[in-house]
Amino acid sequence: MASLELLLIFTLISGVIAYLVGKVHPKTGSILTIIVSGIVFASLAYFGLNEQLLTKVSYLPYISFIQTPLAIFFGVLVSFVFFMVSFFNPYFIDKYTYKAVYSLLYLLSLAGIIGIFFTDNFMTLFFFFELVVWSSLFLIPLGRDEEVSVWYFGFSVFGSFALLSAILLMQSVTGTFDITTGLQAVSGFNRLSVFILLLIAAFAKLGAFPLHYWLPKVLTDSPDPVTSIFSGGLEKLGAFIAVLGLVKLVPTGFFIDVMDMYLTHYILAILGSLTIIGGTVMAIRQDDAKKLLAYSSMSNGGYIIVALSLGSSAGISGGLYHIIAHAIASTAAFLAIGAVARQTNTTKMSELGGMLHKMPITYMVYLIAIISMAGIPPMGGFISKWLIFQGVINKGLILVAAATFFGSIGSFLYVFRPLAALFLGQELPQFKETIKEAPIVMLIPMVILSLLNIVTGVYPTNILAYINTLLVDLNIVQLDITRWTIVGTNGTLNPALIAVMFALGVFIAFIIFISLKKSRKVELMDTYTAANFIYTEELLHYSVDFYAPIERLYEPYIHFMKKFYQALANKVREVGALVKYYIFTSKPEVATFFIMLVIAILLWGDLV
Amino acid sequence: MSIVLLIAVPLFFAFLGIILKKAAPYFLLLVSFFNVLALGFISQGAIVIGGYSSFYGIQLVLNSYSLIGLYVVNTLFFVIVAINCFKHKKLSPILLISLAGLNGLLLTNDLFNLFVFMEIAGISAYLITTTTKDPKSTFNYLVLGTIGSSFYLLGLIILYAMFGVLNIRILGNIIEGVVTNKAAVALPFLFIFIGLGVETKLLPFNSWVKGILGKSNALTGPLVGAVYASAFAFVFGNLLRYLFVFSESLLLIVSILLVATILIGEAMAYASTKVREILLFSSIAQAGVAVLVFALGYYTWGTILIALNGFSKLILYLVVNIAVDQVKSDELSALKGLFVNNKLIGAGFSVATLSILGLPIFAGFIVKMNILVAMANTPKFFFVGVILLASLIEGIYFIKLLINFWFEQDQAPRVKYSYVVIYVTLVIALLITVFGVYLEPLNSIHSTLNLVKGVVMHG
Amino acid sequence: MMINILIGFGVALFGFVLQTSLGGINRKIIGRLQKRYGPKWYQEFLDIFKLLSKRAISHGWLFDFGVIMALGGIIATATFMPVTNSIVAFPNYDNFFIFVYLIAVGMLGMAMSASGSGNPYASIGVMRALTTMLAYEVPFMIVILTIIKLTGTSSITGIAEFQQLAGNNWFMIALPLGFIVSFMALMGMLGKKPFETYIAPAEIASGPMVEYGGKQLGMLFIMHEITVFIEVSLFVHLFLGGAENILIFLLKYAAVYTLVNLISNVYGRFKIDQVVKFFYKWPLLLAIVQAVIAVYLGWVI
Amino acid sequence: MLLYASVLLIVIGLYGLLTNRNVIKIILSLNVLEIGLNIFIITVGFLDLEEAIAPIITLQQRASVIVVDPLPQALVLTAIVIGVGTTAIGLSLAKKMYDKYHTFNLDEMGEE
Repeated sequence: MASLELLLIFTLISGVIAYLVGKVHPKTGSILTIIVSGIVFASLAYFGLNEQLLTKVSYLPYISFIQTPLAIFFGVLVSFVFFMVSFFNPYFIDKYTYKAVYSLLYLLSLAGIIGIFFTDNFMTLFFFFELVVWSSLFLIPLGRDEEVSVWYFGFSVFGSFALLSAILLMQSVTGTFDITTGLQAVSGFNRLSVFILLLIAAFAKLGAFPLHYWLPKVLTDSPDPVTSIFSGGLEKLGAFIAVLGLVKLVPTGFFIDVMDMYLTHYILAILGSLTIIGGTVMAIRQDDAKKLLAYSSMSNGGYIIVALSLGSSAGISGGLYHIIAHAIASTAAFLAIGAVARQTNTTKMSELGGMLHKMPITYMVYLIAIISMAGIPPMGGFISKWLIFQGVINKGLILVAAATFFGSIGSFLYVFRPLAALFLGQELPQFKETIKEAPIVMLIPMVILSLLNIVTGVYPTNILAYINTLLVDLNIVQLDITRWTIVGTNGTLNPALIAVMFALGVFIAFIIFISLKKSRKVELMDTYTAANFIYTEELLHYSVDFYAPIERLYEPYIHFMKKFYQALANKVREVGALVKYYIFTSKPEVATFFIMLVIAILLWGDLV
Repeated sequence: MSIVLLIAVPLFFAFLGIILKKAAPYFLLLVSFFNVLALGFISQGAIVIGGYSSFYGIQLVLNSYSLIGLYVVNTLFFVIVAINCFKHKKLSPILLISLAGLNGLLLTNDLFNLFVFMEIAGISAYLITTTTKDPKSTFNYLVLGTIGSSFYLLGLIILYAMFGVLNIRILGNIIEGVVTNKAAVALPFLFIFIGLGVETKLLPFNSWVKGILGKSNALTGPLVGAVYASAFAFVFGNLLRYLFVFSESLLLIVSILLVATILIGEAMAYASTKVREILLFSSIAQAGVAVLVFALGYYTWGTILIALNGFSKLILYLVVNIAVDQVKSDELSALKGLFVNNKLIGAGFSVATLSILGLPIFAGFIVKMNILVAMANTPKFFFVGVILLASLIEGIYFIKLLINFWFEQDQAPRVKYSYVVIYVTLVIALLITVFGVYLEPLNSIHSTLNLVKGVVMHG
Repeated sequence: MMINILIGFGVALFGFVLQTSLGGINRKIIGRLQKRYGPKWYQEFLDIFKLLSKRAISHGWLFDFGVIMALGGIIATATFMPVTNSIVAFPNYDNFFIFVYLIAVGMLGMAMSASGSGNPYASIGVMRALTTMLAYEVPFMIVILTIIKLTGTSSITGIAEFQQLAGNNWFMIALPLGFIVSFMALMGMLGKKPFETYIAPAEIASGPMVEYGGKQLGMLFIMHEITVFIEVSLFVHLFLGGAENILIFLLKYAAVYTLVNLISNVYGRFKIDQVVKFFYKWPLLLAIVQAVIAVYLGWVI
Repeated sequence: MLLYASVLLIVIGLYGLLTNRNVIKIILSLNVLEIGLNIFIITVGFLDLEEAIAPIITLQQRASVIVVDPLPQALVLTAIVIGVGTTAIGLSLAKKMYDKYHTFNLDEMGEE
């Protein structure tokens, strides 16, 4: 379907059909989500990348579409994530209380995504934004904890309202809801205000500090496929808004010469840095694999903010590439953990171990994903991190650089923890017999994502070329790329060469290995135990408090944001309770008193 | 058909119902249904009772504004009556009187007549609320209601003493034209504001609400929470549109009161753990929003907002009160998982809630957006901020409510809803959704309301 | 291209031989320092070849795969390392970040293999290694940022040539604070005392290495030697002005490595949290001060 | 004079409402308030016309007689009726409350 409008209507209607079918047979309903999201992705990718999407609107009033490289970039990416994750739906549908509604909301969110990215009108954008908020909102409580969705809603709506305020402000100044003209026409102090409001919206959606509080909760407690959707897809809405704010609308303000950037951007970069540090530090100490990845998502959101706030071609293309790389990698990682969760019903690392032996493919998927997340070549994450480092170093942002380095090294720590505690180590007896590899349909998206992780890391040229066309659209100098290399400002990268050398290195090592004497295979329990005899697997499995020594160093300081938000909630509650106590009595004299008071104030005001 | 019939027929049957006790509930049902039907045949215009000139006589005005109000009030009333009339047979005449009073409130164009209808509606409300078996709350309601209407009376008498006219529109025009120092009329307007504020549940005049709506049953909850609330909001809107002139200090006080109503109302709802209290405090805030919208002069969208809120609130109060009546508790924890066995009701309730929150594909979104856009263009960003902040808090506790109702921990309460309730809920939910997507009807209402700004003055 | 790749592997081989010999010599030097004879200078070669020829045990496919990945990753990293200005396999591509991140593949392979052995000591060792890495990398990277910002290139040869062109004004002198920080970081990188917490033979039985023997251990030894080569020569190029010819390189390399070894032998061992605390106190502060001085204020000696 | 009396009554009524916790006294205060209001309404018609007579149509219509504004008097009639109605309901509620709590004092009934 080349027409965006038809695509939108198609998605909505299939949502309803999936609901009706799901009423009768939930599994079929969820299979429909695979088909529909596949069609949506295929249409957007095929027609979008050829710039052949039809924007004409004939059935839906008040909605208009536009086809920009930015929209296609995000649309293809997010619909791809939806498509990939939808393969998991049939396997998880039995766990939900409301099976049919799940499919409906899933497709409703997808429809909202199409609307958000492809509209040229801010009001329509907000419409779909809110649509996505509430349709995804009800997906969350199908998982482990219902209260989480309240936090999600709170922060999400806070962000939405910031967006709305920005829209209203822009409209009142420029008189138009049109995104492009609106962003161009707003000027002066209003421009700054719009900028700040847009960025609040972006931060809330992206889960960046200090509006990050919901993200780990939601990603931990939603159903496993939904987690992947959030991390790989919906969170990227924030990135989209951030691009609108940071790149399309550059406020004029105080300019820091030595850093070659605006103060506003620098503050954002610092906030992004805090997000990186916060996410990293928190991820390191989690026991729940999903929560760990959730915090890593937060930290990667910080990278995106930092990258986009740099404003240089290396920075922005790095940020955009990071959006892709992280979407692919984190979706893959969450899906892998989800596959484990489906087989074992837990994601706690302290309860798992040795999954590698029964789920080798899942393990490889996770391994490749974390290599990318940690920014290690030859995976996609390396390219984006390299570009971001280029940008950061060019501007000479010392503190921001420190945070990005910290996050980058810290990511080695936290991604390794599930690897070691969950997949590796001793194979726990309770999983020895019962666990099988995930079903083949679930493996399809995971393998595809893994291949993409590698492709984005080895041959990024096509994507970077597309990002370059996008940069033209955003009025930013293009990144200098050739077929095999990326030319940064202070160095050249040849990802394919790295991959080839790595392959050759591994080949040589393999030759060495194979040409030497064959090893004797021994059991996992047959290990060095310093002359003790240990027969229980748990005692030989190191997974609880993995990073205890380093956690101890910062443990006392981590809860301040949590305390802040809970205090805020309590304050609101206190105000309410106070007024309730003082005004809402069953005694008439109280109200009489207030009436008199109001009259007295008026008289006093008029007399004075 | 004359518009007087809308008031006269209920009154007549009310007295007939006192004589023919057995038939009273049927009268109630028939008359309220008749009123809804009759609205379709009544031509718009103004009439003056007793053939005086409109300067002296009691004028009743039916324009598209009051027509919307009548439709909302009568429809809601009919629905509530249809669900409840055989449970409270004794109340039938009183309900009829209250219907007459409410219709009068919406129709009258005379300040004193408005007072009379206020008292009629009020007294019948006091009597209806005695069904909750809590005389203390009712007494509180009565005292506050009386104080409120006394202040209203005081205000209108002062205005009469100053200008010698009680016709709202004429008075408004005179004040607009004659008074140069707006502060001179600030006091009577404040009295009137207070008087209506008590009924409209504005902070801090609204302490009666907690006793009445916090202990409501399936009759009083929807009636007071949805019907009375929308009727008085319409009246307030009417007065704000045609009569009120704000001096600076009055506007300041009113703004502060309204902002406090909105924000503190939401905060109180947020602080509550009882479902009925959540609903009542949130309706306080919404009343504040409606009055604010009118006070700032966005009459058309304000009207639609009240109408929409009326229908949404009906669902909310109905569903919750029926559940509370059966579960015998209104603690959120006791009602957890309410919708697990009542999915249709749950769907309708969710739609109504999401619409109140102003989330898209529901009508609430359209209304809220239009109000906010109008505010931003005036520009009144402070109030935009207030409404958004209020919506945020509102969203949080309503979503908490919904999530609690949809997902149970161990044992979901068993609540039976009659088919009438289910149908009503679904139909209203469907309408809310349809109006949220298909914008033509709302826009046409918007434009007709805009057209009739110049009002019929002669009768 | 073929030639370049061959040069690359040549560099890796050269690095292995160089570091293994130098390691042996250093053992001798340390031995003398401690009033013993010490082993022969080629003792390390003997160790490795002996290990490679022995029949070993394996804990499953990942145990072996990890070792292959570790050695392969490190060899791949070494191929990018320049030896002198002219001996460099892939001119222009000897990007600093490649060394930091590609080396991590090797590390990851080893960590994975070690954890896959199912021995808790191994996992603890890996945990400590990663924690140590978190400690020293950040100050080190900030210093590198300063250097890249000053030279305008992240190519290792580029940085070395920059120093040579400036009249052999090495960054060791130009950025004294940064040099101190980096030297500490280098000690951490090489796992020398007081930062050898993750190996700690007496405490956690050599940590990651605990389960290995035979060819796997031999390959890991090779990997370790090449890793040391990469890290030390990185230091030589970044702070000591690189090398115009191979002799100078050997000289500088030997000097740095020996110095590190000498210092390391007079220290005890930090606890792991002390390592983190240590690096995030003075080195980090010094690195930031150095960066501010050099980048924002432009005061470079 | 009458005007001040009415205002005084209103104030007394309000004072009573503010200070009393006894249901009957509250109703009484309300009544005082209403009486004050009613007198106030009457005085509105009299304000400028001290010598005017009540607007009653008698057989001998004299053009020279000044009649006070009849409207407030009509209003007062209605207001009195309404006041009576409210008082009646109030008293019946008071009785119900007494049946339930055996006291007229709001404080002794307890909150909730």
